[in-house]
Amino acid sequence: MTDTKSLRRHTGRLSLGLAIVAVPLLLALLGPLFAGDPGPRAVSFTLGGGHWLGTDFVGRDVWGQVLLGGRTVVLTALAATALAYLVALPVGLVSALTHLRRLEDVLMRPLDVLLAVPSLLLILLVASVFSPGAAGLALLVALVNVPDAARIVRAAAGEVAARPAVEALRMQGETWWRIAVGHVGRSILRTLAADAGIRLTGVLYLVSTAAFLGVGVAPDASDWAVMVDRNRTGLFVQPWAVVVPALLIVALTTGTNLLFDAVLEKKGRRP
Amino acid sequence: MSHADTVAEIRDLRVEIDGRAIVDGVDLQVLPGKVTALVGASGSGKTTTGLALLGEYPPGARVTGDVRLTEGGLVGYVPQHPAAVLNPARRVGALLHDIARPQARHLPRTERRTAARARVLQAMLDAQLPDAEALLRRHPHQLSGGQQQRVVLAQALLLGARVIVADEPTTGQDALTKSRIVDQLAAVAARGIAVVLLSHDLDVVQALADEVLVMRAGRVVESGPVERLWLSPRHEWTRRLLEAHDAAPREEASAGQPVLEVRNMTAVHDRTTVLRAPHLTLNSGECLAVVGRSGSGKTTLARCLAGLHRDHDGEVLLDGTALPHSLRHRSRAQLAAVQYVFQDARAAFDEHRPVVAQVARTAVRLRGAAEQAATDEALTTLARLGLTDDMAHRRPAELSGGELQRAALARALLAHPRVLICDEITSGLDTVTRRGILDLLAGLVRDRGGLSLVLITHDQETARLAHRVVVVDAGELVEQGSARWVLEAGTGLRT
Amino acid sequence: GGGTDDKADSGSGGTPKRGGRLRAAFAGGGASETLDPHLANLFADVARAKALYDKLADYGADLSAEPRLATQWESNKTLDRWQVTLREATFHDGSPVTAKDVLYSYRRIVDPEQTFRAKASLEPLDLDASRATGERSIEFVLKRPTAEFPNILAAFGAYIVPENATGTDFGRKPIGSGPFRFVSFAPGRSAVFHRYDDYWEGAPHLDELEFVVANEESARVNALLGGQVEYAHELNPTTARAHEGKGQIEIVRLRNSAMQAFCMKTDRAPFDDKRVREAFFLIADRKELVDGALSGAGVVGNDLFGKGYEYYADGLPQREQDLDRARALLKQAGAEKLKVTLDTSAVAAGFTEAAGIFRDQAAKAGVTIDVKMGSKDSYWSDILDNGTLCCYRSGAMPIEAHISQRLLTDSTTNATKWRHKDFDALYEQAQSTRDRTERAAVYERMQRRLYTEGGFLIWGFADWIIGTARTVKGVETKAPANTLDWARFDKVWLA
Amino acid sequence: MTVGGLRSFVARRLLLGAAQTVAVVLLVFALTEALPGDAAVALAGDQPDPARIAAIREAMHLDRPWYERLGDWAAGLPQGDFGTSLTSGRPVGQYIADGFGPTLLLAALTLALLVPAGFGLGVLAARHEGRLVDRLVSSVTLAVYAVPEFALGVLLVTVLALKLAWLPPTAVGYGTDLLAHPAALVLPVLVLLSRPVCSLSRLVRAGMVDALASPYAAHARRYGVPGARVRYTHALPNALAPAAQQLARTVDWLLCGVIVVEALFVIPGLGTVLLNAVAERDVPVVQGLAVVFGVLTVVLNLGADVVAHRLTPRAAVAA
Ligand SMILES: Nc1ncnc2c1ncn2[C@@H]1O[C@H](COP(=O)(O)OP(=O)(O)OP(=O)(O)O)[C@@H](O)[C@H]1O
Ligand SMILES: Nc1ncnc2c1ncn2[C@@H]1O[C@H](COP(=O)(O)OP(=O)(O)OP(=O)(O)O)[C@@H](O)[C@H]1O
Ligand SMILES: [Mg+2]
Ligand SMILES: [Mg+2]
Repeated sequence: MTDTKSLRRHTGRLSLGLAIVAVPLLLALLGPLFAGDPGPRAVSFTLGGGHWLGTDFVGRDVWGQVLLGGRTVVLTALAATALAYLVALPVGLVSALTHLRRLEDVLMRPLDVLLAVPSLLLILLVASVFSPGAAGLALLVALVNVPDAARIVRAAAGEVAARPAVEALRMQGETWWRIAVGHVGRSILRTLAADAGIRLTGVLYLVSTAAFLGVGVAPDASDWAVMVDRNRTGLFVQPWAVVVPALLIVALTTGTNLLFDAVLEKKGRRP
Repeated sequence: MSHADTVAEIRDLRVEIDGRAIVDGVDLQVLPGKVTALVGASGSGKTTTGLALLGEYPPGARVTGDVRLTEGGLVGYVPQHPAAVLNPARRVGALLHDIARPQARHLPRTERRTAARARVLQAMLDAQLPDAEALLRRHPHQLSGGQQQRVVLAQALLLGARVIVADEPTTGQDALTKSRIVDQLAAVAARGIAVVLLSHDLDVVQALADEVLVMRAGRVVESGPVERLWLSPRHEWTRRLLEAHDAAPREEASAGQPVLEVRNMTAVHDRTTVLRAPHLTLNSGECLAVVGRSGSGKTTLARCLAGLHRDHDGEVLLDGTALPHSLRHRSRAQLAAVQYVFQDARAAFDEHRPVVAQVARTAVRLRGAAEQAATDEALTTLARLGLTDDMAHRRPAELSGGELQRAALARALLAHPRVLICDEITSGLDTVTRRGILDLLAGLVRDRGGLSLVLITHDQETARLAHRVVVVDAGELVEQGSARWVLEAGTGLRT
Repeated sequence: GGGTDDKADSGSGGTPKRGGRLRAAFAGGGASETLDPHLANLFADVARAKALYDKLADYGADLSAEPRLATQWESNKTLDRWQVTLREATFHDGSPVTAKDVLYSYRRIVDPEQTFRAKASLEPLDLDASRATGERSIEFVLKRPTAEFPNILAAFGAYIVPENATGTDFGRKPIGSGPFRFVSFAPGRSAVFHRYDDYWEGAPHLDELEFVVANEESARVNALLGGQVEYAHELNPTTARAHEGKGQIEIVRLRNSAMQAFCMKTDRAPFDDKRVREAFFLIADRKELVDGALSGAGVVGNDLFGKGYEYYADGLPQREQDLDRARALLKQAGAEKLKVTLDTSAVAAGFTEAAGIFRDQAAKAGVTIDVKMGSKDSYWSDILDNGTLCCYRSGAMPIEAHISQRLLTDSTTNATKWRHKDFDALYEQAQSTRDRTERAAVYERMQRRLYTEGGFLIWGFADWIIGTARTVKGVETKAPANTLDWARFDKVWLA
Repeated sequence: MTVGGLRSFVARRLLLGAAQTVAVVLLVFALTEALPGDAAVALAGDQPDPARIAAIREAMHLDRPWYERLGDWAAGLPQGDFGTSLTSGRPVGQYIADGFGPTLLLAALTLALLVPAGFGLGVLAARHEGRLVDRLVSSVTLAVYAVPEFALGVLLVTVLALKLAWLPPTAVGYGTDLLAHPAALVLPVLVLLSRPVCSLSRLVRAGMVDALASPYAAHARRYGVPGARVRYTHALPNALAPAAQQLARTVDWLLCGVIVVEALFVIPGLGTVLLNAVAERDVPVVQGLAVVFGVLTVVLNLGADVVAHRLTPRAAVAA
């Protein structure tokens, strides 16, 4: 294939990703501006009556909720995912790059302890003990994601870290940072991107489940993930209250991943 | 002058990248049972031409011309950097069996295994890999550089290809092994297989080749039967290539102060001792050659000195103070003082960044040079080693094997080291370039006073430049002495 | 709410048919469930206990006590000695139910070493002084005049077990006098019972009854729709709406089953001021709460417990939202810009929803409500003494029991901290009033007081929704949950 | 790594694992203790009569200090005694034994399908990298992953069980003997599979794309090694390390995180036991489960690490 053709395909993919991601992102960013005043409540889970997408589990207008509900999702999920990697990356990279078994154990084994406790249970337990707010929740969700992410980083980085290229960098007295991030981190980008896409989605729903358990945002918060979770009882009577926010989330995550993929591909590979 | 029975043919091949022709107008006939050699300067397009026979081109290349293979013509390939084509997760045995298995397919099911195994063992023998049983169980990274190369050769032999493209098959091999490989390739050719030999080693070319093509800057400048070319080279460039072949031995140098000293070193890989070095010194301004058979422990010795191999007892002293075993614990000054140039240059570069950026970092990190100054220095050093500005700004994958080797040397030189350990750095270079490099190194030793060299090499020419030679045999340092003495009287190299 | 009172009466159609096995799905208590009727706590426990055991009396649809094992009760003039006569009934092992069994059961319940649920309800009984006056007659001595003595006999969990039955008996082979005999039990999974032919009220129609545990509502619905069970207890209003009148399954709504309220602590700011309490009464838009939080499956409340029950003061005007007056009252009380925390939890259906809706309603009156989610496992005990405002609900019980358990100075679960000597006195007066109409008048006075300044903001009464297969007949549609005819499987048959 | 090295690695990790399990138990114990309310409060439910709660507390010996309770419980462990449930008085071992069967069955079945499906899809996508199949697999897996389990469960139940009546909608009434009712297992396993398949296949794809583009894969192809062999024996092992980590995590998730599925399909497994025990503050049961989960996690993660070490043999020799 020639360069122009692949380039065209690549830009196509890029714009597809952008288009898919734009819908939820724009809604999230601009939605609150257009939401206007909440009208009076109606009976929960009804269709019609001036409500475009019907009413939700407490009789609010679903469209209004959709407009309002993107910001928190996007923010908390992104923040929690970013936070998780903020911890997991250094931990995973340090333990992949060190030759001290002891250090690796000190870093990784305690995380295994966290792995042994089901994440939802951990959130439930910690939350009822400390009753955190929205920021605390993001922290908590990030925390339960760290062990997992760290292990994946460690596994992917371990292989790269043993290459002669890393030895050569050491020989040059290169900083840890450049070796770890500039070289190893960069080489595992594809694996990281695949993992991040999945993690982002997992985080979204963890946040919403936690909301239901009384952690973080209010259980009736305007939040797409919370909407999906809380409106499920009405699925057969009023599907839009679940389907629309769920589709937006799907668009958000799929779009993000398409973007990731497209960007990674551009880097190109030479044998 | 097309033959009817050519197994492969290249006509007017032109490979162009970013508007720059790296191979231009090359014609090549590959005849069964004949050895066709491509010689020429490093970066002249040998590998590119060889790969064209396999139908492979650099990504993004514009190719014109014609490459034709006879039907069913399997092409074997022994690449210049063998490590890259050996799957790190598979054992040597598995890598060979994969190729042997389809060939045993015609046999009844019960016999297949044994038949395949027999073929594998035979191929290893043919590729000069004794002690096959032990090697089969190892992973590629557990082999020495030369062993890796021979495993790849064994693969090509196993394949039963009609054409074998051997890219520098003898680099990194000791003289004995080399001669055996030459014999083996000759035998291969005798079986009617066409061999395309890409090599810098003119001895090997002379011994093997029927037809020689001399390349320069992507063009074939001269071609013909080997005897004629050797006797009466027509082109100026061919003449230079052949001339540089003969080098005068170096005069003894006065011994300076000891810089580096090794005491009671025993290095292990996975609990097996692979090297014992009770005592070894390197004086300042001295050039020490380390020779020995492939797999004898030369690289291990070098890696111990460089702090890349931690599993050893004993001490390495720099100016009388012990160096930490691991380079992680060495100070910047210590790192700068002892630099190592990797045997496999391709694996030692970060594939994502331009070469010059990587080379310059040494000066920035180890000598505290400013970013710009470092880049400038990198560019001048690279230029002295024959790499143009344009090449320097490419990524490693876009350079030829020899070019990368020189880049790796430049990277180490930028540290202004006191001890420079070079692991087969001239193996991928043509005689002219090699000569240039060795002269450059010799100049550095002379001018910079303090620089000492450790040259790990199989190449007698290179070894002859050393003041002293150490012979490593099966993990033991057996002979140390003046170069002349060892090379002429010693038994080390030839055994 | 959208009701189908008349048509849901699937019960009375046709003549009962004998035989068959009915599977009923309930939310359960997991692997810790037992069949000890005195430990019965959850609806599933009670339904199972009801199948195996009897009480002396039980509640009718208006929560007045109806005779069961007792045929009649007579009191003395001062209402502190009651003569109870038992009917002729037998336990599943054939032995008759005697006065001794009754006394044993009651003494077991109040055993100070144990913590059985009905202990508090039986507190007025002086069991040491009470005695059997014959094989089937007992004289109960009470600690004080108790006009509502029959309510004690009907108390939640006051089941009659054979004399000397112990905890291990209940685990292995429980024996009762109820309509079904024990067959098998797997805690948290299923319990299988068989028809008891000698049941005093006539043998049940069903051959076999199986209780299965399915905690998730959707699982109960799916099992019902898929024909895996014939009776599903406790469905969501939304589910009911989805399937009502579709012909696939029958939906039964048990009216007035669950009181829904907000509970204000009257002993602390801001609710120690009765103007603030009244303002809150006026803030609530009860219709919106019923529609939103109960999805319309219920009726609005009038700040009084027990709509439709005996003694309910239904002459009081229905309270409506009046934000202006609420604001004025708050202003008078100096509580403008009031901020309150509303405790809620996912402990009961509609809680979190109601909290959110009320928060928005209060905001319109200038009151800021901060909704705080609590742990659902310790919610009831957390809100008993802490906080100022919380979500509350209660199952059906006689109005008298509601008052004695929650609204007297020494009530054990006085969540509104309603402590008024004169109110206590009224209660005592009622309990020592023999005449029913006079007693009703006293209850009316008490309720009037609660209506104007009580701590319970009772905004609705939720339906209890049950789904049955279309073949299931004889399911009573008028009985609120917890009353005699609720989950009463001896009257049910399969068409 | 040599056999000897591997053995000492495993031994060391198992020792560490014991410490980790203790840590898990302590963590879980501390958290459950720190939860508001205790077994007595939970048992009292909506009748939180303080006197009654105090009496229950006494009857359950909850009035003793925490270290004594923990100590007593721990003392029984060496004899394999996990203590007795506070709520029912039955041995905890029995709780675990009862719940383990169904959960293990579900986990094993899911895993047996997950590995081929996840790897198959990942390889398929990687093989057609950048083409339609890849786009399709990648986006569908991602989209399915973004659909919450309950929604998928509802969808499958509605279509396959209620509308078409091919399968039973729940496992109600089948007790623990699920093997006797294989049809009842289909939907739960499908729902359980849906998300791990997505995450696994994406990781496999990512690793495979890199591995298939490597010179060694090209070399194998060049030498006529059949395509399938190149994919599965050459490229796949190099893509496996992160996938193995993910897999270990999935197994762990399957064993304890099947809560949704267990509830949805009424399968009396460990997830249900755990949820109930936490709700009832039945500390001995929670602790017993913590031991089980702790041991499982340690063993599984160790397994994943061993796999990673075997598949990236170079990793052992970093300078
Ligand atoms: N990681 C390893 N594990 C086990 N054995 C190894 C490992 N690396 C090298 N060896 C073995 O140690 C011996 C010495 O290897 P070394 O690389 O030092 O040889 P060398 O002299 O540099 O050979 P060559 O000239 O072929 O590069 C060889 O037999 C090799 O197979
Ligand atoms: N992918 C690429 N992009 C740009 N330039 C390339 C690429 N690959 C090779 N080149 C350039 O093409 C020229 C020929 O490369 P080739 O590898 O064929 O040389 P060679 O004769 O094999 O040299 P050596 O003896 O050093 O291995 C070199 O100058 C090299 O820098
Ligand atoms: Mg080359
Ligand atoms: Mg070597």
